[in-house]
Amino acid sequence: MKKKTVGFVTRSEEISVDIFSLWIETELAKDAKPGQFVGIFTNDRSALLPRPISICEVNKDKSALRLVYRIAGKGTREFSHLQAGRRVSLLGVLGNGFPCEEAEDKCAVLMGGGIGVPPILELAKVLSGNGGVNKPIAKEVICVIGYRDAQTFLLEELQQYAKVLVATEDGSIGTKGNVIDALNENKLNPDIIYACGPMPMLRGIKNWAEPRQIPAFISLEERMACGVGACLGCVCTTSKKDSHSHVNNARICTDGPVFDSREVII
Amino acid sequence: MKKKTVGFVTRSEEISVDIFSLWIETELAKDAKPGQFVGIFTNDRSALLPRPISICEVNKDKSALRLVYRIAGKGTREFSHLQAGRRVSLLGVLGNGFPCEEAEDKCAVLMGGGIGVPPILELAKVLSGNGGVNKPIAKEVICVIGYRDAQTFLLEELQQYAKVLVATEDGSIGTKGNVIDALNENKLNPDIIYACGPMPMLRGIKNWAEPRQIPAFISLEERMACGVGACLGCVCTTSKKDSHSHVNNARICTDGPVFDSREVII
Amino acid sequence: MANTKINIAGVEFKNPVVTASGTFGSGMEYSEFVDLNRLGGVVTKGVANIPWPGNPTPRVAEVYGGMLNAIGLQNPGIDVFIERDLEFLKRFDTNVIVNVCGKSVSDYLEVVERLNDTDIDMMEINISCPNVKEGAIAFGQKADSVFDITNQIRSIAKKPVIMKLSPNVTDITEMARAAEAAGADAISLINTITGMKIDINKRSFVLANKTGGMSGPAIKPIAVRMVYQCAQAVKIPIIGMGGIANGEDAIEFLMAGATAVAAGAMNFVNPYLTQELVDGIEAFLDKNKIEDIKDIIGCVK
Amino acid sequence: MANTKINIAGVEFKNPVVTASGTFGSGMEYSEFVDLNRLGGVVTKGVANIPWPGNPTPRVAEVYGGMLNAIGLQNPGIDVFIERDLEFLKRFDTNVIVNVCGKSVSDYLEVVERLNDTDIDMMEINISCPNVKEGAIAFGQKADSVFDITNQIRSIAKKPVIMKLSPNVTDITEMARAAEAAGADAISLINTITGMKIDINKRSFVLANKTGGMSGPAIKPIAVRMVYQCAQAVKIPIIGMGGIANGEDAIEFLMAGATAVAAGAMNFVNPYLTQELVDGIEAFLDKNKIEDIKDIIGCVK
Repeated sequence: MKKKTVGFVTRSEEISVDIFSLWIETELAKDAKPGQFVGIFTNDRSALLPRPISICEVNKDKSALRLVYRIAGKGTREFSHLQAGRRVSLLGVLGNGFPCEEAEDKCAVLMGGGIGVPPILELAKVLSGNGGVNKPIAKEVICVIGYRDAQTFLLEELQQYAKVLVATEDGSIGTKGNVIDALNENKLNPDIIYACGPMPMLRGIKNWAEPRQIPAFISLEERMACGVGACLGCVCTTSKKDSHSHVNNARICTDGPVFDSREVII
Repeated sequence: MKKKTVGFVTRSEEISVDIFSLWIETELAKDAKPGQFVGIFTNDRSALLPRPISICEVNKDKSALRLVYRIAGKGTREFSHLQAGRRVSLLGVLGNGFPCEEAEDKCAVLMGGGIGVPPILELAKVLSGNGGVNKPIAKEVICVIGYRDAQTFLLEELQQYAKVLVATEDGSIGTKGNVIDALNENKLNPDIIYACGPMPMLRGIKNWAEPRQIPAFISLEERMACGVGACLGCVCTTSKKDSHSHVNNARICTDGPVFDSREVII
Repeated sequence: MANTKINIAGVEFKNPVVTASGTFGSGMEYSEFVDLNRLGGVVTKGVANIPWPGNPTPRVAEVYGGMLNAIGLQNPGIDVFIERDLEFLKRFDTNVIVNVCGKSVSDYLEVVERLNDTDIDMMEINISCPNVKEGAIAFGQKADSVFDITNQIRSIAKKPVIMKLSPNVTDITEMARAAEAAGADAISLINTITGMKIDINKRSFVLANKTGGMSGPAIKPIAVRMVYQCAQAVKIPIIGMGGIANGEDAIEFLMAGATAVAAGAMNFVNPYLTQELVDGIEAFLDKNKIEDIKDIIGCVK
Repeated sequence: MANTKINIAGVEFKNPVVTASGTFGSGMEYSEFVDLNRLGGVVTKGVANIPWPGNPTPRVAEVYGGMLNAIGLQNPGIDVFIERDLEFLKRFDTNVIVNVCGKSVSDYLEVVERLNDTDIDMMEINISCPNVKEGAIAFGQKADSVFDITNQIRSIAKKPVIMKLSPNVTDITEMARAAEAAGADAISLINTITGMKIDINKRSFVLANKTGGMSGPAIKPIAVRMVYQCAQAVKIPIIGMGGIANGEDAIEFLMAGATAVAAGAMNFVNPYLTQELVDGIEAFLDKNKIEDIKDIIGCVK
């Protein structure tokens, strides 16, 4: 059940240049899954729409969500000033999330690029059975993560749950190039791929995975308004008729944000 | 010289129901006179215009202004949540202020009604030579103050500087009725009147003073935009040609807010 | 408790709160947040004779105090709509008002005919969506076109017809009068105002469609003015909308002359808005000891 | 440093920043806050042939993200204006653009003739003030009236003529084309959009005039859209305005096709705004290594 609710900030910090990590205590945590997102509202009445931000970690014990975001405009700039103890209005939980069950007993490669890295963390945690604490879902979890340069974030945290390969555009860490280059260089043979990142990266993954018959679940982004599937603002073109309008336009906020790469034309 | 500047709240408290007192450290204090006002800006981007609020006290030593206001809308409601240490944007000092020199060696009656009481406090202080600490300007200072009921405010503070007579609408304190009733009941014979309050009160004072040939300086209010005389939003009808437009419409924010009652048609 | 019932063209509404077309889907999405039974009515997203894919993305952009949209009326067409969306809405005790869109008069007439055989309560004709290019915009921006399409629809419609007016006109009262003269049972206004946003860093339009329809609190004063103007110009009831964010805004529209009010873009900011408007209107009436909502409709003149 | 000089009808501006008529008096009040020498130009408050008292109060009201005004063009008339305000403005190294208002064509022509003999740089003709009832509104809302008044003024004016267009029209490009066809040297837009605010507790209009012209950031997307539309429709330069609050907003208008930009209602919120626009535009150009401001004018199409 989706709701708009008030959460309490328990921690906020800058973890890389203009990249912030925010822990929020909220009832929304109890239903949250990797790949889902929440809408956060600003206190600025000139900026009314909820900002969709993906869930980076879920702590069910503390009923808390972690959001990691980049400052991209006045909304996220305002969030960056949030301090522990402050209240924040949230809409959630939104979106379908990654289909974790599809990784059962498989070698899952999790690919994240830039500000697409955060949702990969919770996914790695879940697929790995919390780094082996519980029974893992996947047989093997490998993360392939791309950054622009050596200013990484969440890297050590990912390493708690999975083997992590890194690509950087400037070659300062790991493979010089993008995540596909890292995939090739390391001769990975995934049974299944999960990915979140910029459109060119997702396009690259789609084009890499499909000829190899490897299922790839990719998380898409688009400018959103309502976040709940009513306004039809955030659609993506689908190869088959979508369930809502039957016009090959699926709603990213509700039918997605995660799609089987074969379902979408990007 | 007018400016828009940032002040620091040093104290904020509710002094009566929905009436708040706010001390702000600001460079504007050095030029401030009784009867002048400042524009305060909200942090709410949906409410952009400065809120004109009259100056209740000036502390030149601490370079601080005291503003006392009633919650009347979303701007003043926001101000009521200000706490010591917070910054606030101010435009000032605005308006002409009361002509204190006119009271020289006279019996001055200062009349304030409701949320028109605050500017009377600084005026009483100045005309009385800070309650006799300095050489007084006026020979005698008497305040006649009107409230709705026993929920008074600033009353004890006024008594530091002047004899204070009170009128209440419900008769719970002092004269039952308005400030004119108190004036009559106490058989006061002012040489000069200064007043601030609701329009019916100012109209009453004008009608009382003029036949008696007593100069009355009244502080008017009107919805304002710029506060500096540019937009011509806040005009009042004058008996003679105004200096700006020559159309018998003076600008309350700059030609006023204080007018000789004989100059204005209210 | 005050009476909040109103009547538009013989249809009784338990209260004057409805939804603005396109901001509430066909009710399903927001039924997770609000009890549709509490609303005066649900106005559906526009439906055409056949499925429409809508415009390319980005389709939405935030602006100061509001948003722009250029959805382009994506919809599944009347077949799916009747089978699925109408079936869903029937479960609730609220008026169902179906918004009809088209690219030609015959498109509209086709949808109207299909709706004639359903048990919907009213239909609202969108002659003013600024995002549909092929002639549709002209319908709502010229008085003779408004008259003509209203007249044709009215002559075949078996349900009360609400004409939804565009604010992108010199004189909205001309459009209101034309609709009334042609037999419209009611008018609704305002649709969105055409706006534009440029991304100065990318040096491009934010919306793929270049322009979009603006909605949200930013446009409320324009909407209130137009509702007031139309209320002075015509006798048929008005459904007022444009930036309504709380009960006080709703009261403002009622006082300006609207018989009902619609929650639009602010549903996206506050998914509980429609229900809160019902509560807010009731609270205002009770606080001010107003026994019947009709006493404030158009009370400011 | 980038070149910020622009040219409108042969008049050189040191930068594209001017003031929106009615929001800056005749410069005197804001000269306490900004150095007028730094501005491309000062557009004065509207001046008529005789003093105008304006409307009753309240004349202004705050709305979400902006304000309404119904000043009614209070002004001292052309005599006092020339003697006092023009004398004051002459002291500064900035273009002086005098806004002209009137209730009849002959009113306008009288002011234009008086201004012909002064050394002002340009005149701007206000045919679009929504607060002046006696026919003035019609000038700006019908293409043939726009053509006619432009033509008559142009035939006697000895200074470049800017026609200020109303946004309260179905198609602003018609007005722009009419002005151009009649010989206007430039157009400026948008004037305010007619709005209304009701005080629900007092059950009355907030403004004595009932309606007022809306300005402020709330209307910016509408203004940008209209500037863009006009830039595609006419070749004469455009002075763009509507809710500009910072340098980025100014850049947005330039990219939409404005050759110059005006600061309006936001002067009331930030009295340093005009100067900050000059700085902001320069900073944007430098940061993006744009050598000449002309390279971004109308660059988004």
